[in-house]
Parts: sequence; structure tokens; C-alpha cells
Amino acid sequence: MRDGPARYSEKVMEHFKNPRNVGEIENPDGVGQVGNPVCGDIMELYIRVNESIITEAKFKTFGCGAAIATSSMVTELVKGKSVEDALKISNRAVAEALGGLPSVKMHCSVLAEEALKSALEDYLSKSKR
Amino acid sequence: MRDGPARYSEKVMEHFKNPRNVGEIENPDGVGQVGNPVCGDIMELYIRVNESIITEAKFKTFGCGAAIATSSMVTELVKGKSVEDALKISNRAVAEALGGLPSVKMHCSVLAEEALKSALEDYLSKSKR
Amino acid sequence: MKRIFLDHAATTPVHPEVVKAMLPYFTGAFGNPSSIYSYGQEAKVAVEKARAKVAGFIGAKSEEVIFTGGGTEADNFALKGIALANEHKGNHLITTSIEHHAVIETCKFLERRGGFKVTYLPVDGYGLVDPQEVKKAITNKTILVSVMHANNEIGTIQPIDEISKYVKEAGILFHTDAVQTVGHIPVNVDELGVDLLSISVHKLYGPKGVGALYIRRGTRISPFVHGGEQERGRRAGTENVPGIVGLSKAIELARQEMSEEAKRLACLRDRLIQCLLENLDYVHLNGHPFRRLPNNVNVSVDFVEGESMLLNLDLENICASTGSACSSSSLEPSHVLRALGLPPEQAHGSLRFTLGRENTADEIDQVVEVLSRIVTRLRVMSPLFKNSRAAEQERNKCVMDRHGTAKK
Amino acid sequence: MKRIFLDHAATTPVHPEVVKAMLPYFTGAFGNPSSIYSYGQEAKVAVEKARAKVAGFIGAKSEEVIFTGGGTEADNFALKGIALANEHKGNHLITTSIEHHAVIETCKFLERRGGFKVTYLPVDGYGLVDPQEVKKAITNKTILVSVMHANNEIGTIQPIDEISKYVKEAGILFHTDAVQTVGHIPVNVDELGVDLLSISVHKLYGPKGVGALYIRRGTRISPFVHGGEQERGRRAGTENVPGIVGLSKAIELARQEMSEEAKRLACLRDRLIQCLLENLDYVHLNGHPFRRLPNNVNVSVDFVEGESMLLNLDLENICASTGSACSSSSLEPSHVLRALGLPPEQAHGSLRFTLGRENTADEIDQVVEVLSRIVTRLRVMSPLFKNSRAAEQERNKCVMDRHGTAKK
Ligand SMILES: Cc1ncc(COP(=O)(O)O)c(C=O)c1O
Ligand SMILES: Cc1ncc(COP(=O)(O)O)c(C=O)c1O
Repeated sequence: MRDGPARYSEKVMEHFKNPRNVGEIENPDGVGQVGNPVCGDIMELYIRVNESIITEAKFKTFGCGAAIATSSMVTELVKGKSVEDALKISNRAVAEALGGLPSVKMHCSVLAEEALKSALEDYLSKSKR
Repeated sequence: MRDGPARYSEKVMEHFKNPRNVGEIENPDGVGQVGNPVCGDIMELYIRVNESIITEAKFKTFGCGAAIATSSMVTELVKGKSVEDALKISNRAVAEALGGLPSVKMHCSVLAEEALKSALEDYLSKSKR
Repeated sequence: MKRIFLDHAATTPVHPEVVKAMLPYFTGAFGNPSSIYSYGQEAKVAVEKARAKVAGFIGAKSEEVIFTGGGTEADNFALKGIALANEHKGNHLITTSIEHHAVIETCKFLERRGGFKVTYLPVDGYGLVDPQEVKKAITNKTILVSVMHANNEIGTIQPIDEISKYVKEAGILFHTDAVQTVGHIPVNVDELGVDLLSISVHKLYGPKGVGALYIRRGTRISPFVHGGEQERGRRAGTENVPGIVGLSKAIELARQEMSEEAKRLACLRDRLIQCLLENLDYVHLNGHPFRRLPNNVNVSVDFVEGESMLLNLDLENICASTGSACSSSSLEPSHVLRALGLPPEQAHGSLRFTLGRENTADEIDQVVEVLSRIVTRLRVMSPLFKNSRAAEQERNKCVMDRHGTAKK
Repeated sequence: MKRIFLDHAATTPVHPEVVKAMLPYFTGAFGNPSSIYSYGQEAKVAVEKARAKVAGFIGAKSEEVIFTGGGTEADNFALKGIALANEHKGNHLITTSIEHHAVIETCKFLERRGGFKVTYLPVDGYGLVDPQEVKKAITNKTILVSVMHANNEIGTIQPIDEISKYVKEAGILFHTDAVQTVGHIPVNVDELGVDLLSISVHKLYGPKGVGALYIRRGTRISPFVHGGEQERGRRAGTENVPGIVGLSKAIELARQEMSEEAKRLACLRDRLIQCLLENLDYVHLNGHPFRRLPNNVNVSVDFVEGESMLLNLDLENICASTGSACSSSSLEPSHVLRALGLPPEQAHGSLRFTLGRENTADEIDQVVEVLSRIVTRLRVMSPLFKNSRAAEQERNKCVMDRHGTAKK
């Protein structure tokens, strides 16, 4: 918390400026919603799964630049991955894919990981039924 | 003591640059010595008195700019005065004659007054004998 | 696009004339004011002239103005200095919940380490402190009340003179942090009725790293920086001569231009507020509708987060802020907006625009246009907007239903 | 006559290149480093570059350097910050009797108000602290030792590395006031073995009102100025960006020129010392004959008082000093000279010449010539000189008498 203001990598800014996969999926196979307004970040992540492969991912995010960029990046990362592999995506992987995050913003990558996990669990619990 | 460094009036500087009546009087009618090296000021004042009139005054001073200027001024002030009148010369009078002194330097005018008093007393005690 | 700087409450460019006034004291007249040769004395004279100018501007005497290393130091000096010098009288301080960190963190330090108790008074929805609340909070242990003149985030101007009455009645010392007001609106220590007043000049087209503390004659206060006898032994350290000269030049310029400039800025401010409220839905003004600094606009934009707006504005070369610049590394929403009672989403969605000397009406219009675009874009991305729209549609439907029912 | 400035230990002119480096940060890149838009970030980058440069120069890591409002603040921060953060460990500090007021007055404050006990170690006739004395003074209550690197009045350089051994052995923190050494002689925090080190840059052709404190990683220290999160929460207040940039530029120049310049100055210094001792009777060098700053000359001129010499020098456009510039408003002779054991007349008769970048051998010769004239003139006025001459004649007579007796 003592790092001073955030300075973002070019990659973060690129995803912030042109976020990929913004939106919702109608009747998604999995949805995850994490965060809360008190903290200033809310992420919703939607996935479509076909034969255990994630074919589509979309997000809606209320949050800072890093929250938007990590949302965008995580949706990119999961596309085409198996559910099993997607479950292994860590917050560090998201941050690294973005060329790093300021330490005060690492929690956004955690949020992205959690949103993804939550969507995957939603899918898994639904598919069990 | 909290006034910052001394800033002297033009008059003080004038007397400092060209002190009047520097020196000693051989066989003076009165001598006063005041101050001590610990305080950084020593003044010696010599007077010659003729029929109760101070005809000559000289000084030797170890001290700061103000000490030298007040020494010079006090010797000027007493010349031609009666012993009685000279006894009335106060430190303020010396300071005023110099166009004022910085408050941290007022003690120099006190020293000048004391040197004069001491020389006059010396004269008076001698003349009683 | 040319940069549009709308963050003058964070800092300002140094006025070219101020730089010009400072320059000789770096190289030519670089003497140390404590030196006795005439060369140091020139620097001393410059410092004393500056002191007289600053004092004159706030209705004080020269010897009541002590130069410091900025506004934060002035606040620290005031609070710690008074606390230390008066602890035999009591251990209670009163301040508000919307002070700058420089005051709040110093109070917390005094609580933690100094055995002091501090009352943080609430404010109303506009950010105003109720003088009656101050009165009620005073105990026989209270030694100091500190209420900022105007708030740096929302611009609300406090009724310092009214508060002063109660403080003086109780025989207590009164400090105000006037960092955001000196040179922007009239400040007179006697009219305000304060014993201590903090000044920083980088908010006023002067240099960073220099400020002043007004200390009413006869006020017992401990020095904050110990050492040499500079500033009458109250603030040791070789004087920042160019900085002090710059401070006084900035004050001189403010004296000449302040009243005209305040009028001009208030117009721009009102234009910006009006356009924002008209052009964007779900936008709320934070702070007081008219008891506010002439250059301050603070709004909350529903459903979108402040930093993401700021970054987008920055991409279009517009500088603004979300709450105090100092707090931008914290993840907590601004303590000031929370004290107003704003729900967290709105606190997170706040934007502050603070206008200055070079801003024009044209720029204001550009900002509104750019921000509208940004907000629309971000709202599309926002789950809150969607939910709220859904909720609203729901609500509308209900209303229609009810109307329908009623009609039946 | 052109001015001859020989008071570089009091302050220095800002180097034109330093001014040039600072200028853009007043007007162009005036952003607040705490702001998140790119404009503030430019200022932040400048500050961090400066930090890295300063750290590199003293062998530290960037995060170990905190910018302050000058050397006095750095000293206050070090002593008060360590005292406050470590009072649970003990309440004893060790320092010397020849520290700058910034350290001595802070120690006195901690004694008066903080419940601390302070040992002020004596020095020998050259102004050297005996490392054994430091060792002996350490108790199980000692939390900090503070010994200045070089003294500002007499220029004596302390054996900091030797002292450090004993301090480290005892597991105690070690601070040094290096205001007079950084940029003048090599300073490396690991070689010196210190945990804290104070820097001021107006002694180094940098601006007044900015300095730094080195704090070794892992050192527990309380913030001195509370407020925003600048300087990792250790020193709140909007950063003096131009000042910090100026500091680092001055350090950069020193890095390039220091070793050559120190040699040059040491030559001039020795020439001045030699000429003074040769051309004037009854003159003594104060301080150490060779463990001294390359630019420091401090002499006592018997029978005449320092201020009267200074004023006369000033009338001939020569700037010097008598003891620390800070103490010139005090009537007490310098505490440093008293600590050397000088009799009061000699302490009152001290003159300090501190050389710098622009001084030449020619100037040195002029100063000697002018001072000889002044001293002769003042001695004629001095009752001490007369007495001493009388005493000497008396003594000579006695000697002759005794010789006469012996011959018989
Ligand atoms: C109300 C208020 N008080 C104090 C400060 C601190 O002043 P400075 O930045 O000079 O330390 C600021 C600005 O940051 C402010 O807005
Ligand atoms: C040894 C020493 N320490 C501390 C200081 C104080 O530094 P500043 O003038 O930057 O406050 C000085 C100079 O005055 C000094 O010579």
C-alpha cells in the first residue's frame, strides 16, 4: 500500500484501452461474480464450454484500470483452454501476461483469478446436475 | 538572543571603520576597565580632567563591531562635559547617538556606560585623596 | 490535443514571474541569512521582506509568520507544537473527519504516541461542520481545535468565524489549515478568529517545498525542527531563500489578481457543473452548492470507477483527480466522501476537477464532451449499470403496473 | 575589489547546471508525483531517478534514501525518529560535544521532553572523538550513537569506521551527520558502517531547503512529518520536485569533479594556513593538522575578536565566518572551540575560511594581505595585545636577568 500511485505497463494500458471480450453471454455455461462495491471492484465473468473446452469468455467489470485489464486478459487466456487447464490459471499468470502489475494492484489479478474459478465452479456444479 | 545576526546602522559602521580616540593617556586622571575575555569584550577607558571638565578621553577595546563603535562614541560624548554631566550619560544615550544598536548588541552600550562610570569613579576617588 | 490541466488543488505550475523572482537567490544572492557579512544580510533582508508581505496579506504581524517546508509541515508543526507546549493544560484535541491527511495522520500519531484523545467531528451531506457540534465537543481538557478552512477534495468552505466564537469563548487555541484558500479567497486571521493558520504555496503558482505557519503572538508552541536559531528558534534549518522569495511573489500576484480570478473561475466552475449534470445521467455534485471554492468541481458518476475515468481522461490529455492526490495510492475510497455519507460505489466513482489560471470555457466544454464519451464506454462495461438498468426497468414496469392497476 | 567568498561551509551558490536541471520542474513538468495521470508520473520518475542517483553515490539502495527539507530536518528525523521507535529498548543516546546545533538541540529536546539521557562525548585538542570513549559510554540502555562525519567549524574528520565497530558490536544504531562531507570527500555507508546519514545539498552547490536521510533497510524509525504517503509514508508532504532534481544534479557534478577538486582545495587550504601562520604572529590553527576537510581553515588570532575581523573583511568584500554561521547571533563563543579546550579569548578570536569551486590562489594571497592589515589595526586597539606585549617584555627581561645571573 506504500508504493505510490499505480504505474501501468504498456500491455496493461493496451488492454485497458481496448479491452477484449467485453459483454455478457446469453445463457452461459458458467458465470462468476466477485468483488463488491465497497472495495471498488466488481467482476462478472461468463464462459461458454463445449466438450470441456472453453470456447467463449466475456466479462463486465466495475473497477480501476488494472481491474479492466486483468478482466480482459483472463478472458483471453482461458479461450480455447480445457476447463482443467483453466483451473490452473493463477493470478500471477494473469499479471505476468500483462507484463506485471504495480504491487498495489496485484489484488486485481487475484480478483480475475477468483472470477474465473467462480465461473468454472459454476459450470462444474451445473454440469454435475 | 533570538534576533539573528547583528545588522548595524551606518553610524555604527562609521565609528567602527574610523574609531575616534583610540589609545591610552599617559598618567590619566581616571581609568576604567570593564568586561572580561569570557564574554568576548574588554574595554579600557582613560580620561583627563581639568577643573572638573573632561578634556580628553581615549579607549582600548577588545570586542565586536558594536563594542568598538560604542567605545568610540562614548569617548566623543564625554569630551568637554563636566564630570557631573558625564556621570549622567546612559547606555541608551550612547546607543541612540549611534543611531541604535541591534538588540543582541545592546550589552555593548552597557559596557561603554560602565567603562565610563568606572573611569569617573577612579577620577573621583583619586581627587578625594 | 493540448493538455488540459484540471488538477490545481493538487499542485500548480510556478508562475513565470515567480520563477524570475526566485532565480537571483540561487546564484547571485545565494548568501546564508545567518551570516553576518553583508552578503548573507541581503538574503536575510529578502526573507524578512517576504515575511512582511505574507503577514500583510493575511492581516498578521511579521513576527507571527514562520516559514516551513510546506503545508504538511505547517500542519504537523501546529498540532504537535501546540500539543507539546500545552499538555499540562489538557490532552484533548478536536478536529473534523474531513481534514487533509497532514492533520488526520498527525492527530492519529498524537493519539498513538502522545497520550492525546482526539474528537473527529462529523460533517453534513455537504461537508459542513456544525459550529454547535464543535461547542458540544469542547471539554475542560481540550487544548486545540483544528478545522480546515476549505476542503481540498470537495471545496466546501467552513464557517471558521462562527466556530471561532465558541472556541474563543472556551479560551482554547484554534488552528485552521488554509492551504486551499490563501490566495484563492480572502483570508484574514482576525476575521477568521484563528490562532494558527497553515499555508502552502505550490497550490498558488509558487514552488513546492515551502509554506508558512501563522502563529498568533503570545501562543505557546514547541519548535518542530530543532537546531540553529533561524525563524526565532522556532524552525531551525538554513532558510530556503529562493523558495521563500517565490512564496512571497506568488502571494503578491494573488493579492493583485485574486478577486477577479475567483469570479472568472466560479463562472467556469458553474458551467462545468451544469454541463456535467445536464449531459450525463446519474451524476451527482459532491460538496456544497455554493459555499465552495471558486475552482472546485467534484462529482460522482454512478456505475463507473474513478481511476478508470482518470486514466481515460489522461489518454485524452486531461488531468483530473479522484479525491486527494495523496490518497491515490490507497485502495480505500476517500475519507472525505465517506464522511459525507456517500455509498461506496459513489465514493469510488468520484472525479475532481480543480480549475486554474490557464483554463478556458472552451476547455470546459471539451472536458464535458470527452468525459461523456468515456462514461458511456465504461458503463457498457459495468455490471452495476446493467443491474441498475434492469432494476430500473423493473421499477418502471412496477410503476406502470401500479398505474395500470390504479387506472382500472 | 571583486568579492572573495570564503564561507562555503555556510552555504554555496547553486551551480548554473543545477539551476538548469531544476528549471523545467517549476513550470513545464510541474506535476504532483502523487497524481496518477502521466503528468504527475513524470515528476515521480524524476524523483525516483534522483533517489537512485543519490543512493548510488553513497553506496545505498534507492529505497534507503528519504528526501527531506534540509540537513537540519534530516538530523531531527534521524534522532527523534529512532528515539521514538526504539524507546522500549532503552533511553540512552550517545553523541559528541561538537555536533551541529541540529543534533545538539534535538538531543536537548529529547532530554527535556522525551525522558532520554544523552552522553555528550568530549573531543581532544584537535577535535577528534576517541572510539574507546564511545565504547566506554555504551550501556545496555543505549539505542543510538550519533557522531558527525566532519565538523562544520574546524573541519576535523572523525574515525567513523572505527567508532562503528564498537557500536555494531553492541548492536546499536549509528547515525552520522555527513552534511559537510557528502560530495566533498568519499562517503560510503557500508565503509563508514552507519545506519543513518544526513545530507544537505546547499553546501554542495545545490539549492537550500532540500536534503536527504539515508536509513539502512530494516531500521525501525518513526516518521517525522505525518500526512500523505509520500516517501513511503516516512516523510509526508508534496515532494519538492525541483529541489530534489537539483540535489541529484549537484551530486552528479560532485561525482565527476570531487576527487580533483578536493586535491585542488587542499592545496589552497594549506597555502592559506601556511601564509597566515607565517605572516601573522600569535595565530593558531584550530582542528586537526591533516584529518580535516579539504576546504577548511580555522584559526584563532590572539588579542582580537572575531566579529570585528569579519566586519573588516566584509568591508573589503571578503566573506568568512567565525564559528558556525548559525551561532553568529549568540554571544557565547562557539561550543566547538570550547570543546577543544581553547581559552575564551582564542575562541572569540576565531576565523573560519572555507574554500570552494571558484576560489583561486590569488584570492588566498589577497586574503592574507588584507587580514594582516586588519589584525595589525585591531591589535593597536586591543588592551589584551598591550598587556601581552608588556607581559612579554617583562618575561624577556626576566629571562635576560636570569641569563645574566647564570653568566655570573
Ligand atoms: C488542505 C491541505 N492541507 C495540507 C496539504 C499539504 O500541503 P503540502 O503539499 O505543501 O505538504 C494539502 C495539499 O496537499 C492540502 O490540500
Ligand atoms: C554539520 C552540519 N549539520 C547540519 C547542518 C544543517 O543543514 P541545513 O542548513 O540544510 O539545515 C549544517 C549546516 O548548517 C551542518 O554544517
